[in-house]
Amino acid sequence: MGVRRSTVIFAWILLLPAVLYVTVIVAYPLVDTFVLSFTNASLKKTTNWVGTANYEKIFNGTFAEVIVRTFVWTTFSVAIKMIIGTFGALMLNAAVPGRALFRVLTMPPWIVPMAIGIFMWGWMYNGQFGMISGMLQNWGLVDGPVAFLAHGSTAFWATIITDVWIGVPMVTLYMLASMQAIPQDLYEAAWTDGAGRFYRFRRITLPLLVPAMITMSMLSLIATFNSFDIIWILTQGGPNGDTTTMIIDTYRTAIGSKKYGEGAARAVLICIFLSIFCVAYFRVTHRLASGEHR
Amino acid sequence: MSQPAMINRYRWYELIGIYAGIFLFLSFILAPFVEGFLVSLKPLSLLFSSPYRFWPENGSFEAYRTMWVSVPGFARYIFNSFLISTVVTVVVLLLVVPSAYAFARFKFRGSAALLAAFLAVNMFSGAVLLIPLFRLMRSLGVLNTYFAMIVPGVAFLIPSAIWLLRTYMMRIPRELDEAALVDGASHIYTLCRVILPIAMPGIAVVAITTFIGSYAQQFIFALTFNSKTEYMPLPIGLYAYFGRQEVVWNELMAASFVGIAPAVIVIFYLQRYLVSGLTAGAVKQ
Amino acid sequence: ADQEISWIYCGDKIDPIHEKYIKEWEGQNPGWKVLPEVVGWAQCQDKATTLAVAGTPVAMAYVGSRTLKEFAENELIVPVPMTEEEKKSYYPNIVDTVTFEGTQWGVPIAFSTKALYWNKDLFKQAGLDPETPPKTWAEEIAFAKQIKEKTGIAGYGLPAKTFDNTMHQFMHWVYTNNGKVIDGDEIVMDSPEVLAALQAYKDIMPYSVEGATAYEQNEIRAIFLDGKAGMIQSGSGAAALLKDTKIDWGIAPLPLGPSAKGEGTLLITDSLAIFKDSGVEEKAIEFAKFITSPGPQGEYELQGGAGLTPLRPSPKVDEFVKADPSWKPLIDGIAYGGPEPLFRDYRGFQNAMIEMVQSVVTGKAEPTDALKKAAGELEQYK
Amino acid sequence: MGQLTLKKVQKFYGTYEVLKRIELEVKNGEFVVFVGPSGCGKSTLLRMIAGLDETSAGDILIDGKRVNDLPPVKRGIAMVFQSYALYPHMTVFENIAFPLRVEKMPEERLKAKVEHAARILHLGERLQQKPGMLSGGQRQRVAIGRAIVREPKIFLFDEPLSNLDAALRADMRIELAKLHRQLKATMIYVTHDQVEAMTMADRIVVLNAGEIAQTGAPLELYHKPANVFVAGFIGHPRMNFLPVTCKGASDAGIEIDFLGQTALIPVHPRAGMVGATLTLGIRPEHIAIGSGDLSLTITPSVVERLGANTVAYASLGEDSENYCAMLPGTVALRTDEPVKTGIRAADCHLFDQNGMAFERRVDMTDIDMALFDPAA
Amino acid sequence: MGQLTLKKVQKFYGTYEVLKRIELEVKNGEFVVFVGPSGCGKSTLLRMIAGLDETSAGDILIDGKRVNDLPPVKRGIAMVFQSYALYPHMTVFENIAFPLRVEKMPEERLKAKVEHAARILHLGERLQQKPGMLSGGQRQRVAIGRAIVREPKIFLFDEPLSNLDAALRADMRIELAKLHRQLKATMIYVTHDQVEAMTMADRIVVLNAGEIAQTGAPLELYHKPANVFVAGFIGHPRMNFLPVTCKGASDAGIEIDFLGQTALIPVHPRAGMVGATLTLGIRPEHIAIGSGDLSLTITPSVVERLGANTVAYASLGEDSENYCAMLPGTVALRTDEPVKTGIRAADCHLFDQNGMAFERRVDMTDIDMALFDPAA
Ligand SMILES: Nc1ncnc2c1ncn2[C@@H]1O[C@H](COP(=O)(O)OP(=O)(O)OP(=O)(O)O)[C@@H](O)[C@H]1O
Ligand SMILES: Nc1ncnc2c1ncn2[C@@H]1O[C@H](COP(=O)(O)OP(=O)(O)OP(=O)(O)O)[C@@H](O)[C@H]1O
Ligand SMILES: [Mg+2]
Ligand SMILES: [Mg+2]
Repeated sequence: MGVRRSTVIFAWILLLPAVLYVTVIVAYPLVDTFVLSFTNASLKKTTNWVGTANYEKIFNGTFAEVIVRTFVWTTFSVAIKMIIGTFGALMLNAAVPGRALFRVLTMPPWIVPMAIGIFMWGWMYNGQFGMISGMLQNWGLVDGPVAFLAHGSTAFWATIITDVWIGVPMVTLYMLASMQAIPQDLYEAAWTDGAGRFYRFRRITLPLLVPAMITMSMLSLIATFNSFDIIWILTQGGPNGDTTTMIIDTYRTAIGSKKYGEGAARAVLICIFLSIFCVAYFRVTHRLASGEHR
Repeated sequence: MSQPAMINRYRWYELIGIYAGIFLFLSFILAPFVEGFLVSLKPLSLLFSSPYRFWPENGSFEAYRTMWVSVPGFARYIFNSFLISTVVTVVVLLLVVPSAYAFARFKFRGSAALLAAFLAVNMFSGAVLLIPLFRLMRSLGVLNTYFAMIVPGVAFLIPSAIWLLRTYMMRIPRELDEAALVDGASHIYTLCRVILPIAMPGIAVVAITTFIGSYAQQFIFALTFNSKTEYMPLPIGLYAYFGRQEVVWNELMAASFVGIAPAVIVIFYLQRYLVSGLTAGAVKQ
Repeated sequence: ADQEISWIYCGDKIDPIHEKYIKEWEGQNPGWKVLPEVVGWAQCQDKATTLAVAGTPVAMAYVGSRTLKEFAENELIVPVPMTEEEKKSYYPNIVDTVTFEGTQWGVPIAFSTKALYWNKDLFKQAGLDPETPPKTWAEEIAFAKQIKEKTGIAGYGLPAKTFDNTMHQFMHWVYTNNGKVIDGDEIVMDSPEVLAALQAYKDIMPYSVEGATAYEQNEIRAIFLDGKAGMIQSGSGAAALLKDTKIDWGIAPLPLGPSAKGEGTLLITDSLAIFKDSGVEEKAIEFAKFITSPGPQGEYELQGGAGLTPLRPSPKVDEFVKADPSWKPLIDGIAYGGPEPLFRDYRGFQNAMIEMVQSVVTGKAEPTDALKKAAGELEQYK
Repeated sequence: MGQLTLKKVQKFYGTYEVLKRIELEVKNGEFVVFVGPSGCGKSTLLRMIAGLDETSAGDILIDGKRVNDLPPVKRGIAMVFQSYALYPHMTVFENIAFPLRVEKMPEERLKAKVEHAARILHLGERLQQKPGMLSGGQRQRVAIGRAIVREPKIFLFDEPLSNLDAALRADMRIELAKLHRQLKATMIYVTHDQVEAMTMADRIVVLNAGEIAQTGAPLELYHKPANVFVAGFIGHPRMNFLPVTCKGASDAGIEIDFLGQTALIPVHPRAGMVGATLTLGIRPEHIAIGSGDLSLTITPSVVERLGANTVAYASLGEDSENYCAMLPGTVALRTDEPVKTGIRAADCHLFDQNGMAFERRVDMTDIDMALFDPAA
Repeated sequence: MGQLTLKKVQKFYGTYEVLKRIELEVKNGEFVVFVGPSGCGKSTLLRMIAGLDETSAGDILIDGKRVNDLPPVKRGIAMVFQSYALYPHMTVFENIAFPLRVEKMPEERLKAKVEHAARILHLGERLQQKPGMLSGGQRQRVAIGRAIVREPKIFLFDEPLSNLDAALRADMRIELAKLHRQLKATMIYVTHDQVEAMTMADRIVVLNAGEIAQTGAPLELYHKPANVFVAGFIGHPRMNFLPVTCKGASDAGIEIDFLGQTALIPVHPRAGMVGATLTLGIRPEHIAIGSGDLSLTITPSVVERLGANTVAYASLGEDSENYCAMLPGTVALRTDEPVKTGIRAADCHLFDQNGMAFERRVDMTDIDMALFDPAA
């Protein structure tokens, strides 16, 4: 359609309410945060400009370690989410009796208030009374209680798994929808040519899901990067800071220690990293997606 | 329904494989709920006892009764959650439907950048912006009202809703707009009479996801921006089961199950709609 | 209209005794209303702070006494000076927990001390005398070792989760070895006394509940209640809960370290802080003193099960102790107690302590190094 | 070999009988076209032969072997789908190579085969492109390529041309016909376009509502349709039908009365027809300007000038169907001006009340009779 | 009134000139068809007339008034889209009533108008159904109904039949032609199907790569194409082109040499042609079995028997195009058996090196000349 002035104005009128809303409620606090990051704002009544001191302080500390950990944590979580979600979607896409019920049964982690889901996982991870440690002992796989949140490595994985659990329903749903968008005749053609179920999955389903996977992993990346409640409720970033990610560190600095200035600087950094990461990710995956995957 | 197409006939070992896969997958999804459910059945005194026994001894549904007694306002919390989520959903739809249409239909300078900016909002979790948001809420004068939870809730749900609905609307043939335009309909008339009814499945999906997002996500805003017990939503209400010394775990879990039941029922009836609505909006090949 | 005193009240619901006395006070002060806002434990202190920072302070809030210094230095709260008479009514050392720069900044409302609980059944099984609790750290460690080796069950319950009471639990050890963290304005933590405490942590770890860093004190207590730990250090709440179990238990003063000059314990108080600029400071102070005055406070803290230790001596308390001797070690310890160290950035202090403890119990660092590192960090928070 | 036999093949969807006891024999190397209106069951029958849909009853035999329970790949068939079903993420090469990859053919042999198929189909330069970049006709050829490399006994096509525009459709028709001669494989082809059917088939199977209405060579169906349905379906523009009355029957044919005119239609008569209302069929191309054995004055409401031909449409009565005449391209004719047209009795078809044809004594000397024997 | 004038109309996408200074005059009541290959700019031009796309340069006048800056509804046009653009959630009635609802017409008048339109289009019984339940042809009629009720001065159609199957397309062609006579409105119709163009147009505008290649009545384009492009585009099967050499020119025509045979083609000659390589065009329907002014022995590789006609395709050389002949339906002909065909010189077309036609001295006495004057 021609770019008429009237249509452009109309488009803006349509956009205006949402734009205004988001500007006021999100963008304004954002700018506030950005400004804050150059001050020494704290509980004190007076705040002063400190230039880039907050940023310098961040990089003088152990923040590099936190950044690396955040990326590792996020990468594993997103990857596992995608794998389990796609696997689940594949299973639920099979035309077997009970399919509708099974689909409904995948939704609860999404519906339940996050804190409750996390408490339930907390129970499962409990070394003395929890299901996992208990089952493992009952089956004789370990000989004493194992407190999963007590040790750096197990706590790291425990928080990832909980995050995966919360994110999987959305991934499953989306991948399921994308699978159903693949024309049935492609499968029939492949079947006619003798391709078995697994071969069809590998050569047709999987490659055709790539665009959907890119989109979904992207969205899930942003959410995972900012995943706060899970770690906070399960470990508060411990033990020994082994589950401290950027968002945990930011919250602890800003809300915990009331160093609003330093916290804001961390928040700004998160955004910058995330943006760079997203752009890079998009570039790479799109290049990959354009080749044939055999 | 008739018998499944030939291609979907499974041999016995394939069936076993699929059901095993589903079982594995659902085990992961539901295990915490099983744990939570078992906890809700155990008397508080027996909760912390080892060795671990899967089936609770003396299990009872007592907690499902006492939860109403020990937190008398619980029904109110569920109601609040419903009310807040409903209002949030309505407001999000009111804001998002026109914008999604604009993004789907009109290319103008800055439209791509604006869309990216909307998505960027997703990169901020509310936790980071809490203090500035608080100041804002105060100057808007909405602290300690339902709006304290509705206003920020809406803002953080807008971006993904726009994204979802825009994809859906792009699949509606452009000729429909043009035909209406040729027939003299204004843009608004076209949107209301032509596009909206056709986009209904997509709008329904957006409504469901928004509703659930807000139903489960109301924690941090509610906590900080509202002090009135009578306005508290479900997630905060559940914290009422945390005592000074003791968390009343069995009632907490019972309350969680009761609290999510309405949303589960909604999903149960809408799941087919949800999947197909997403399909239409899914990435095109 | 009535003037209002808003009060952030931590917990799930208002204690009936407080409710009763609020009514009473409102009756005595026509034109005034007290508006308690109940906020869960996990969030109530943060919420009070957020409101104050955002410029809409509540009149009064329940806070840990350790935060008073930080609030005071940032001019968020007003002092609540006590008369000599008032000070005297408390057990010794308690007023110190809310005092700095010579004045008081809050009214103590809750108080806890800790004692050693032991499981007589496990002692018996391990071949120990069930009636003899350990008196020193060395004994404590040896007993724990024996229990672990003889019964396969943990001899001790050590909490070390990323949680505030990990620091508290450790401070008990410091104070039972005559240690100190800060002296006036000087960090004196890097001392043999504190090092010994840290070393003791390291030594008892192998016989302690698996995964110390997963548990905070209430979770450790649950394990003890389940009979899966030989000894723990805990407050009065455990006694109340133990009565409902089949466990044969005892309670004793905390064991002492090698450098101890006498008994010791950490005195943790929570206080009512009066926020600045709420416009009703005067009246709020008045109310705070009323609700913590011997009458109401006595009724409140002696309900049992709340895990509180009485703030003031009284005939009622004596009666109470007589009826239930398990209170004795908890109250006797007060005399030797020390306050929580007051830091300008108490959260920074707390995090440094937790990290130190965790790095030792997970074997990541040697006590000497961990202590040196933490002591260095503390400099910036004092 | 690629010989197909259908024995009493039935298909039910629930209780709805989509296909009714189909009996059919397809010879090796034959090009058989299934035609019929939309929904008559063509695709269903094809998919049953392919093994994509289940056969409710009856037997499907390929080279004498019952294949009802075999999966498609074991039946020795290859199928070209209406939508082509090309894999959008694979190159043309990989699309064609797909069946060979499935059977794990060594790389060189695979390459040789794909390139051979590409040469036949003039796709050589496109091998590295993705289907999305191809035109409709090229896509169609890729789909065929994928079928060719498998060297199936029987090719199955489900309306492969219906997505193409008219010009391309004509080109592809020719290419498919050439391909058939080149590969000498059995081909079964579904369409609802009778022009395609006429031009490509050795033999046409006309389906109507799940039943076979007639089977025969294209010109046999054109000249000797067995019933009104086939008569109307085959031939374009479609045959005109006129209600006539039977005046008498003799060995020479049936004498009919049409609006007072009588004519003797040279068909094999049946007894007891006198007085009955019959249906006379006449193809538009057999109507001429001027008089004939039967004459009819029509007022064209629409005149289509196609260059080579001129088609005139007229309405005979209030609510009767269009009457259509196909005349030479240069005929002088105007809309709304009456013109007299004539019909030869020898060109006429005659049907009884049930729509069954009386067999024509058609003079077929000038028709290439070889066409009736596709094996020749 | 519905008279349209295009003056030097141009359209750019970026720097790419899609339409190049189009000049066109459409009379009131005329049925004009735009034809041309895919991508030549037909839709763009139509959409510019409708006001859906902006005009880059030049003027569009309707009834003498410049409408460049008017929105579609103010131009007095109605458009029928290729995809029909029916509103799937509304009944047929509401779909047709849509433009009237927009202008808030009172209920009774609206009802009367919709029902009138429905009667014209035989949609009476479908009014309460949703478009999803209709067949392609019915949908198309609903789309037209929506255009009719507005009583526009000009109807615009963008390939309205291309989604229909062949039979339905033929039917709809006739109905559209009738409708035109009934409504007497100006109609502009876009198609890339030249059969549609030939059968419906009063006048055809042939577009090629954004330029008008020729404008004229259907038979004028058929008999006197102005250039190779139009000659190849109009007529089906398309005209055969043969390379010939110019031997001489006289008043009677141009003498050419084709593989040693010479013939005099009756065209208006131009100077300086001797020795040049020209292109001879001959339509398939003008080729006959036997000898002619020029004779050519061909070996058909494909023979299509359409019943009324038989089309034979042969390849003349290694990589030359197919040579195609349309012969009577009953001709005796087999694939791979050589047959001699003949061409009359009078039927031939001749084009110069630039593809421009030499005007034919065509003997048009037996063509209805009235057709060249659509206003008659
Ligand atoms: N899965 C099904 N369930 C029920 N009925 C079906 C199913 N598939 C097809 N049918 C019905 O079977 C009949 C034949 O369908 P089929 O697809 O074979 O028709 P067709 O001849 O191929 O038509 P077209 O030319 O439109 O492709 C139709 O009436 C259709 O409605
Ligand atoms: N929005 C656009 N931007 C750039 N180029 C365009 C745009 N729209 C159309 N074109 C180009 O303009 C040319 C004419 O397009 P148009 O749609 O008018 O062709 P058409 O004659 O209608 O073809 P068809 O028969 O395939 O519909 C094409 O080459 C097309 O690529
Ligand atoms: Mg079909
Ligand atoms: Mg077009």
